[in-house]
This record gives sequence, C-alpha cells and structure tokens, in this order.
Amino acid sequence: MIASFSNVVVVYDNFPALAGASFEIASGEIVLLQGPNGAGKTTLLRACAGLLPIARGSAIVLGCDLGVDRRAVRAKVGLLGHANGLFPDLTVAENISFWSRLIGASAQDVETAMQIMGLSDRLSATRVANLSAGQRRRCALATLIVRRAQLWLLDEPHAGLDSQGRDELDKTLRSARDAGATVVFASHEIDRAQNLATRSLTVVGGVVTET
Amino acid sequence: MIASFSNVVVVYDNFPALAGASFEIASGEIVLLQGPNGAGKTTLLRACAGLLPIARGSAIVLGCDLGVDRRAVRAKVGLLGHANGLFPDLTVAENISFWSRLIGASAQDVETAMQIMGLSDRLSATRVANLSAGQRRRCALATLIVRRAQLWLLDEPHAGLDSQGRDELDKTLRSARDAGATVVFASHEIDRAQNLATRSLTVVGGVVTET
Amino acid sequence: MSQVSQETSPTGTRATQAIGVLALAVMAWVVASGLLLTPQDVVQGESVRIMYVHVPSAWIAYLAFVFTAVASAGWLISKKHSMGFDRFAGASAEVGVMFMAITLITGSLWGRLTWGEFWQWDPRLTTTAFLFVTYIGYLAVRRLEGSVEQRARRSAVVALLAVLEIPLVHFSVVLWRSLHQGATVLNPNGDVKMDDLMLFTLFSGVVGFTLVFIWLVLHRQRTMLLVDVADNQGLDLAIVARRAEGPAN
Amino acid sequence: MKNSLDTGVTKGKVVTAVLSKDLKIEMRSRVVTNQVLPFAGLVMVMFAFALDNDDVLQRVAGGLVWLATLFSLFIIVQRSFAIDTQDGALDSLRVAGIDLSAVFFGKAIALALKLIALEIVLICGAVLLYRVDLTASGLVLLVTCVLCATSGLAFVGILYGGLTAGAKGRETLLPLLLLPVVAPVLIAATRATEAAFGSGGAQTSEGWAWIGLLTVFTAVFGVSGSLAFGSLIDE
Amino acid sequence: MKNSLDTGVTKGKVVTAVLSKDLKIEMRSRVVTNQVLPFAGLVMVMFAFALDNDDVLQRVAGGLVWLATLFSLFIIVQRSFAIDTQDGALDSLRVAGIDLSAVFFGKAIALALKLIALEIVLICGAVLLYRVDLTASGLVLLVTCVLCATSGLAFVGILYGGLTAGAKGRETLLPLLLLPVVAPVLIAATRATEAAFGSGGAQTSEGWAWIGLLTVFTAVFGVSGSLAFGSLIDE
Ligand code: HEM
Ligand SMILES: Nc1ncnc2c1ncn2[C@@H]1O[C@H](COP(=O)(O)OP(=O)(O)OP(=O)(O)O)[C@@H](O)[C@H]1O
Ligand SMILES: Nc1ncnc2c1ncn2[C@@H]1O[C@H](COP(=O)(O)OP(=O)(O)OP(=O)(O)O)[C@@H](O)[C@H]1O
Ligand SMILES: [Mg+2]
Ligand SMILES: [Mg+2]
Repeated sequence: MIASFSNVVVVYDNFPALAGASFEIASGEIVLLQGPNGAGKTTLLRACAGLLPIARGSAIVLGCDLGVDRRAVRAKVGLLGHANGLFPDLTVAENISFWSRLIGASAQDVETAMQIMGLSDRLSATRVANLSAGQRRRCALATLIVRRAQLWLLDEPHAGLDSQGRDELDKTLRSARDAGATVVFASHEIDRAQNLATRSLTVVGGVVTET
Repeated sequence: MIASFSNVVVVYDNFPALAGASFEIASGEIVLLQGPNGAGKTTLLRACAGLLPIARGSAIVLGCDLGVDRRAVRAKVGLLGHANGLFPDLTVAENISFWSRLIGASAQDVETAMQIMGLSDRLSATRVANLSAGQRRRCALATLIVRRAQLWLLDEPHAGLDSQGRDELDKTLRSARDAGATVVFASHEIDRAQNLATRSLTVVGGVVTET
Repeated sequence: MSQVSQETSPTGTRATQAIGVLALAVMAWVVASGLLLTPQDVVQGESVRIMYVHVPSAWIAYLAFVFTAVASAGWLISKKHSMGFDRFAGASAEVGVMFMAITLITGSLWGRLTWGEFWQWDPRLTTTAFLFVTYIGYLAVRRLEGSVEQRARRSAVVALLAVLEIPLVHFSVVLWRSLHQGATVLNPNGDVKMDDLMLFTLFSGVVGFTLVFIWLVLHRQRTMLLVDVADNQGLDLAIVARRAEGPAN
Repeated sequence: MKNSLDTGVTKGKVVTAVLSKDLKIEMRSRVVTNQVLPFAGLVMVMFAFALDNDDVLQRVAGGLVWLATLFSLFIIVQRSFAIDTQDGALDSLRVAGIDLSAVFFGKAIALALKLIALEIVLICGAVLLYRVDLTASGLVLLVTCVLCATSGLAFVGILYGGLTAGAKGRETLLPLLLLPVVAPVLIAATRATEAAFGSGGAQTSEGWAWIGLLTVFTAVFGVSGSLAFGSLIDE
Repeated sequence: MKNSLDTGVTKGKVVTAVLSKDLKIEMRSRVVTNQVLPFAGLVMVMFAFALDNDDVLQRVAGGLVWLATLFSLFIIVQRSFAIDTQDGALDSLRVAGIDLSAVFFGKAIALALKLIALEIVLICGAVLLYRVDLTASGLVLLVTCVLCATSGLAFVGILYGGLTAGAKGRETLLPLLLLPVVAPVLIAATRATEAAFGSGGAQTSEGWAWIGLLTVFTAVFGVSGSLAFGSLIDE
C-alpha cells in the first residue's frame, strides 16, 4: 500500500475538513479525487504530503506514519497545489533550476521537463510575473516533473492548461506511473479525469467513498 | 455592435500580446475565446474592459472608443479575471455587500446572487481566506452577478467550480443573455464551453480568427 | 496525540488543598512580620517593606520561567511527547508573567518613593520589562492556531530561548552601571548585609510565594487539561455536523 | 435587465463603503496595532534609554513623534494598497464605474484615522516617557497640529500610493516619491509640536505659524488628490 | 524510475541555492535599496537637522545607525518570508525533503548581506553628517561589531520569521517576538559603536567588552536556529 488512511480527521481552527476519511491506494494507481467544492480534496492531498497535522485516526503514506512523524514522508512526494509555488521575480529557467538544485537533478532533466511542458527559450528567460496563467501552471508542472517523486499529489493539475498541455500532462502522468510512481489528483473536469484515472474516489463532507 | 476591434495592438513592456486583433461581437451573443496558453485571451478581455492601453488600431466597446477614453466603458462591463478580486480578511457576505454598496444593488439582489452560487449561511460568515479554491471562485462570481452588467467578460469562469456550480453558472449566463446582456468568456474546457457559446473565436499569437 | 483523559473531576486534590493552606499560613506570617515586626530601614524608612513582596515575586517569576523551560525541554526530549509537559510549561509561564507583573508594579511604587519617579530608564528596569514582553510573546505563540503538537513544539522553542534572558536581567546591574539595587542578597561574596529578622521575613516571603506558585500552577494545568477535553468533545460534534454535509446532498 | 449601474450611488455612500472596508480589514489583520505600534514604541523607548536624564530628550520628543508617524505612513499606505492589489480587487474597483475621487477620500480618511490613533499613543508615550509638560494652550495647538498634519499626510500618501499601486515593482518607488514631499510636513509638524511641548523654551504662539503651512499643504493635496487620483489609479 | 531525491545534495549546495535565490530576488525587486535605505537616510538627515552643532549628534550617532538597522531588519525579514509564502513556495520547500537547517543558513546569510550593505551606507552617512572621527583602532572595533551584531540579528530574524511565516495573521506576531530579543543587541552594538566613534569620550577598549556579549548572542541563535528552524517552519 502506498497510502492507507483510516478514519482520519484533519481540523482547521475548529472545522473538521476531513471528518473520518478512510481509503487505500495501491502502488501504480492513478487515483482521481472528485467531489463538490469544499468537500476536502485539497485537505486530503496536503495531509498525504505531511503538511497538515492528523487530529485523529491513522494515516500511513509510503511507509511513514503521519501521526508519529509528518516530516519523513515529505522527501518522497511531489505536490502541486492550487498555487504554483513559484517566485514571480525570477525567470522560468531560474525557478526550475532553483528547485532542481535543491534536489540535485541534472541539467538534462531540467531540459526535458521544460520541453515536455512546452516552455520555449523565449519563455524560459521571462519572469514568471509576466507569464499568462496557463504558462505559469506549465512552469509549476515542470518543477514537479524534475522532482521524479514516488507519489505525485496534484490539485487540479489541468486547470489553466490548453488542450495540448492537458494531453501532454496526461501522457507524462501515465509514463510516470509506468516508471513505478503513483499519482493522486483532484479534478472537476470529470470526463478527462476519468479517462486518465485508473480508479476514482469521491470526497463529500470530509468523508471518502469509493465510486 | 457591442464590441468591434480592428487591428488592435496591445503591448506589455515591448511584447505585443495582441498583434492586430480584429473581430466584432453583436448584442446577445455568448462568445467563447479559445486558443493556446499565452495566445492573448486574457489580454483581449482586459482590453475590452478598458484596462489596457490600445497601442494601435481601433477598439469600440459599447459605443465607447477605447483609443480616446478607456474609462467611459468601465461602468458598463463586468469583469472576472484569473484572480478573484476578493478581500481575504473579509467574510463572503462582507465582500459581496461591499461591491453591492458601490453599485447600489439591493439586499435582495445580494441574497439571490449568493443563493445562485450556493453560498450557504455558514459559508457567508466565513472569511474568504478560509475558503476552498472553488468556494472562492463562487464568491467572485456572486459579486459579478450582483453587478448586472451589459457586457460580461469572464476569464475561465468555470475553473475550480464543481460540476453543479458549472451548470448553475451556465444557466446564469444564459439567463443574463436572455435579459439582454452579452457574454464573452475564455475557456480551455472546449466541450462545455462550446455547448454554452453561441459563437467561438480562436486567439492564436495575438490574432483573432473566426472558428 | 494528546493524552486527554475523559475525567472531569474538580481541579483540586487533597495535596493541593494542603499546599493552599500552608501557603496561606506562610503568607499571613510574612504580612505580619513585614508590616509590623521588622524594623524601618535607615535610609529608606517604611518603604523598605515593599521589599518583602518585590524581591520574592521577582525570584518566583524567574523560577516559573525556568520551570517552563525545563518542561519544554522535557516535551522536546521525551519520546512520547507527553502533553502534560506542555500544559505544565504553559501554566508555569502564565503564573510567571503574573509574578513579573507584581515585580514591575511594586518596583515602580517603590521607585516613586525612593527615586521620586515611577519609572527610570535603568538597565535592570528596562531588561525586566523586556523579559515581561518576551513571555507575553510566548503566551501569544501558544495561542496561534494549529494542533496541540504544533503549539507544544513552537512554544517549547520560544521558551528555551526566552529563558536565556534571565541572566541578562540578573547581571544587568553589573553590565551597565545601574540605579537599581545591586545584588544585596544573592551577591557573589555570600555576605549578606541585612538585619536577621528582615532576612528571615524575606526568605519566608520566598517560601510563601513558592507555595502560591505551586498551587496556582497545579490548578492551572488542570484547567488547561479540561479545556483540551472540552475542545475534543466539541470536535466530536463538529465531525458529526461535517459528515452530515455528505451523501445527503 | 435593469441596469443598476446607472442608479445614482451618492459619493458619500462610496466614501463610507471604502472607509469601512479599510477599517474592517485593519481590525481583522491588526497591522497597525501589532506591527507599526511596537516599532514606534521601541524607537521612543530606545531614545529614552540612550538619552535619559537629559534635556535633549525633551528637545527631540516632537521630532520623534513625527518621525515614527512618517515611518508608519509608509507601511500603512503600502498595506492599504496591498489589500486591494493582492487578489486583483483594484481591477474590480477600476471597472466598477464609480467616482474614484470618492475612493480617494474613503481611503484617505481610513488612513488618517489609523495615523491619528497611532499619534495619540505616541504623544501620550512622549508625555509620559520624556516628562513633557503640556499646558492647556499647548494642547489646543497640539490637537490642531495633529489634525492638519495627519490629513495632509493621508492625502499625499493615498495620492502617491495610487500612483505606485498596480504595476509590479512600482511599490518600491513610493518612498522615493513620498519622502521629499512629506519632509516639509515633518518639519512643520515637529516645530509646532515642539512649541506645544514648550521644548527648548519655545512659545505656543510660534507654533501657530507652522499650522498655517500645514493647512495650505493639506488643502493643496486634498484638492489635487481628489482631482488626480482617478486618472492615476485608472491606468 | 531513478529516485533523484536520495542522491545526496550537500548542505552547502542548498545553502548557496537559497542564498542566491534570495539575493537575486532582492536585485530584481530592490526592496532594500528603494524602500529601506531612503527611510534610514531620512532618519539620519532629520536628526542632523534637528540637533545640529551639538555634541548630542555625536552621542546619538551610534544609536541611530543601529535603530535604522533594526527597523530595516523587520522589513527585510518580513519581505524575505513574503516572497516564499505569496505563491505557496514555502509549501514546496517543506515537501522538498531537504535539510531545512541549510535553508536557515541560506536565508540568514542573504539577510546579513543585505543588512551589512545597509549599515555601510549608514555608517558612512553618520561619519559624514555627524562629523565623527574614526581612528584606526576604532575602525577595527567597528568592523567587528558590525559583523557580530549583524549575524546575530540575521539569525534571530530568520528563526522568528520562520516561526511566524505561513499561517495568515501570524506575521503580526513578529515584532512582539523580535523586539525584546534584539533590544539587547541594539544596546550592545550601540555602545560598541559609540566606543568606536569615541562619542562622549568613550574608549575603544570599552567597546570590546560589548563585542563579547554580541558574540555569545550570535552563537546562541546560530546554533538554536540551525536546530529549531526546521521544526518551526515545518508545521
Ligand atoms: C519598576 C521598577 C523595578 C523593577 C522592574 C525591579 C526589578 C527587580 C528584579 C527583576 C529583581 C530581581 C533581581 C535578581 O535577583 O536578578 C529585583 C530585585 C531587587 N530590587 Fe527591584 N525593581 C524595581 C525597583 C526597585 C526599587 C525602587 C528598589 C529599591 C530602592 C528595588 C530594590 C530591589 C532589591 C533590594 C532587590 C534584591 C536584589 C538582590 O538582592 O539581588 N527595586 N528588582
Ligand atoms: N505583464 C506582462 N508583461 C509582459 N508580458 C506579458 C505580461 N502578461 C502577459 N504577457 C505575455 O503576453 C502573452 C499573452 O498573455 P495572456 O495572459 O493574454 O494569455 P492567455 O491567452 O490568457 O493565456 P492563458 O490561456 O495561459 O491564460 C503571453 O505570451 C505572456 O507571456
Ligand atoms: N484555512 C482554513 N481555515 C478554515 N477552514 C478551511 C480552511 N481551508 C479550507 N477550509 C474549509 O475546509 C473545507 C475543505 O476545504 P478544501 O480546500 O479541502 O476543499 P476542496 O475539496 O479542495 O474544494 P475545492 O474543490 O473548492 O478546491 C472547506 O469547507 C473550507 O471552507
Ligand atoms: Mg481544492
Ligand atoms: Mg489567460
């Protein structure tokens, strides 16, 4: 099992965004999280990444018990949130190479990731602040691809991408899966998402059900 | 003609994001702008709203010549950008009532808009900073609905909404059209968007072509 | 995970009752002796009697902050991360802040009598004020949102850093030339220049304030436990409400 | 569809809406209280500590109050526009088709109220820490000075804040633009305050001359702000 | 798939990556140069103006330099974490699985470099404006003092900045936490600088005692920062 949650509760202030979520994810799956706005999808992804304290229940991700130590799991996951996690004052190339230096990726990896996400030479020398919304999302995805994580956690990864970018992303996620990674992503574009996913989970009111 | 652009050039720093865009939009249309990332859709919408200076060409929107005075048109359009335009420290209700006070909308209008966008009592008393991404988008759409503009300019309005929210939005846009408004929106979810639109324009490389 | 027991008995026990009675008795003696029995000071006259409150409260505040630091270290080091340590640290800091406030208030009253001013920009006074503010900050950190573990970890770090300010306050009279009384009692030479009864009353004050401190901390950490229990029960209700949003819609 | 954009919203309503929004956000985020005030307080305390038992302290008291105010002005102006720009609300304000001079006054009044709250604390601090004696006529002068100088500072602050808000990287221009303009206010207000405090044997009557200067300044920037703000922020 | 996360990235590489990122962003956005420096400069000029022809000026010179530095510390620390939090990059740093004490040192060095650049300008300003005489031995003391005090300030700044970064509304705690801690540094550095400037007849030798205090402070916060930063920012 890559991730197994049992009755997990995650609380913001006093609001239980996850109210007893239980599910399991096996290696090599591409799992879609669907559900209405405010259901708890983002919370679930961030909890998987070890970013949120588990108030109750047990959560084990990649062999790390999040109730005991949330930090161990972080080195092994890649997370793309609603925000892009970029530095607007740096260029695209500077942003990607910053993250790649932190994890020791090669220049070749960076080159490949930028090509996959269609970041041309002109764009890579542009400051992120001067990009269009979709170009920014592409840049964020490129930093994630460089990371080659074991578990990919993606929050509405298709948002803002044009149709070519969506296809490219789907291809990348599939090939990451083929190379042994596991993918969990949230999405509201059900058709495309169900096409990509091997399994889908529904989150409603902080509870997860199999679809 | 609600909007007629002819050979319009809009420049950021030195980059012509619109490089001679020409098109016309008639009253009562729902126009989809499609095209790859960085094509100039956002730029086009913002130019229509009178927010960007026209470097060349002629742009006339709702009878106002944007080359002469960009400010006259602003009172008549409603704009939803990639950003939501909300104050994160205020609650949903406070945000919506702020905008409604500025334009003199009635409490009834506010109530209706919040109902359309599914903002319940619990949510309306929540600070926007504590909302989920989709709930925030709903709040932004509610402020726009209150506005009852003649020309609605929407930049990826469906992004982040759940499927029920999307349906609700489509219904709202159609009924606004029926009440005499014109809608222009950009989107990357071609299927849903083409379903909604009465006509679609393709933007590529800063130039607009009919699809 | 917080070790929250579900019991909701009163915060007092037999032991705390005994400590309370003892504290009252000692404090009664200090008041009697301080106000009636001990002599006037040659220089300071009657105002010297403030000392029996001022000095012990300062020392007990130090003691409280040291306890906070020790409990914080205990939380960080212990494998189980027992929340008892954290509650103890918090309770001790709160009581310490109260004693520090007493020091500041009695000090300024005393200052008005001896220097003619409530406040002087003197190193001891200034550093004491900074110490006070530091622990206000500590209490503010405890109130930040987050889980109990987050609260414990953050505040433990702050507590361990804040305690280092105590030597600065204590030695400020040496570091900077000061108006404030030098180390009269706790001086390095060990020779105390003070009337025997005065000294005894002072030490009774220290003992009495220590007992009051212990009594307060024991009760406070019990109420903190009860607050955590109540929060936990509130969460149960909130979870039910949240789950109700579910498939029904 | 009824076009509610043409229903006349009076200028006063826009002013109050903007004003109450700005104040409400300050109440929630407490930037002035928690960030500006402690620093201003520290400045006062440090000076007291460095220069205790000195008539110097009395002499610099007025200057310190206004320096701290000026420093706060920068932070509050920046914050005041940051809340509007961070999520694109400024764009929505621009396309709301409202009278932007009303926005100017709304924001300026909110700024002035925050500054006045701050100044009251600072002046009380100066009186207590620096043992300034305040006579009745001095107090009248002081209150007038605070009102005039603060409204002047608020008008300039919002005017230039509007100019530098919006485009990325422009915010850093604010101090550069604002400093030379507010320097005269700083001097005039300091002198008037010194007269009110009687620092260095200054007479209260001397102070009133400075008030004249402050009034002119306030009037100039109030008028030019209400005229120019709309077109500055609009671009 | 090769898991490149396990390939040992040395701590030094992370430090330089973070350092160069922070410095590059400063070069682009120029917050220190355009926002902090003008204000610090104004403070110096205003005092020169207010207290001209006075030995008071010489006496406050050291204090002013350090007050201005402290003021800048707040702004730069806040900015240093704002660039990481504004688009969620801090979350990406947390899940990068890197040694967070390296991030601590990277950010602290960047902060220290910015502060030192600022202090050099301020000290030159003080020497010119306040006609301070600087002897050779004074200069040695001054340089040591600047290095010790600045690294201490940078360590505390980043440590508490990390504690208060992240959650909304937490930033306003920063001044409350930082002020009481840095106040002793301010005093010690001021006294050492006064000794270096020979203000009020202070001897250079007196200054070195203060350097000892500063060194202890720097060591304590350097060590505790590198130990605790990870777990503070991690939450
Ligand atoms: C607001 C004003 C004052 C404050 C904040 C203050 C603070 C303190 C503190 C923190 C201590 C504990 C020092 C230590 O042992 O480390 C202390 C001790 C003491 N204070 Fe004060 N003090 C103030 C005013 C005064 C005044 C006006 C007097 C008398 C003239 C005074 C006399 C003493 C004495 C005799 C001790 C015991 C010193 C020793 O034996 O070590 N204090 N004060
Ligand atoms: N502030 C700016 N400065 C310079 N160039 C910019 C700026 N904003 C956008 N651009 C450039 O202008 C082009 C058009 O941007 P625009 O945001 O209009 O694209 P878009 O069609 O909305 O794309 P997307 O689908 O990604 O939202 C892009 O190539 C972008 O790099
Ligand atoms: N910081 C916060 N403080 C308090 N409540 C929050 C916070 N963040 C989210 N919530 C609440 O938690 C719930 C779950 O939020 P979450 O972001 O996980 O939803 P989501 O499923 O990702 O929704 P969306 O589809 O809109 O992205 C929402 O009801 C939201 O209001
Ligand atoms: Mg979400
Ligand atoms: Mg766009």
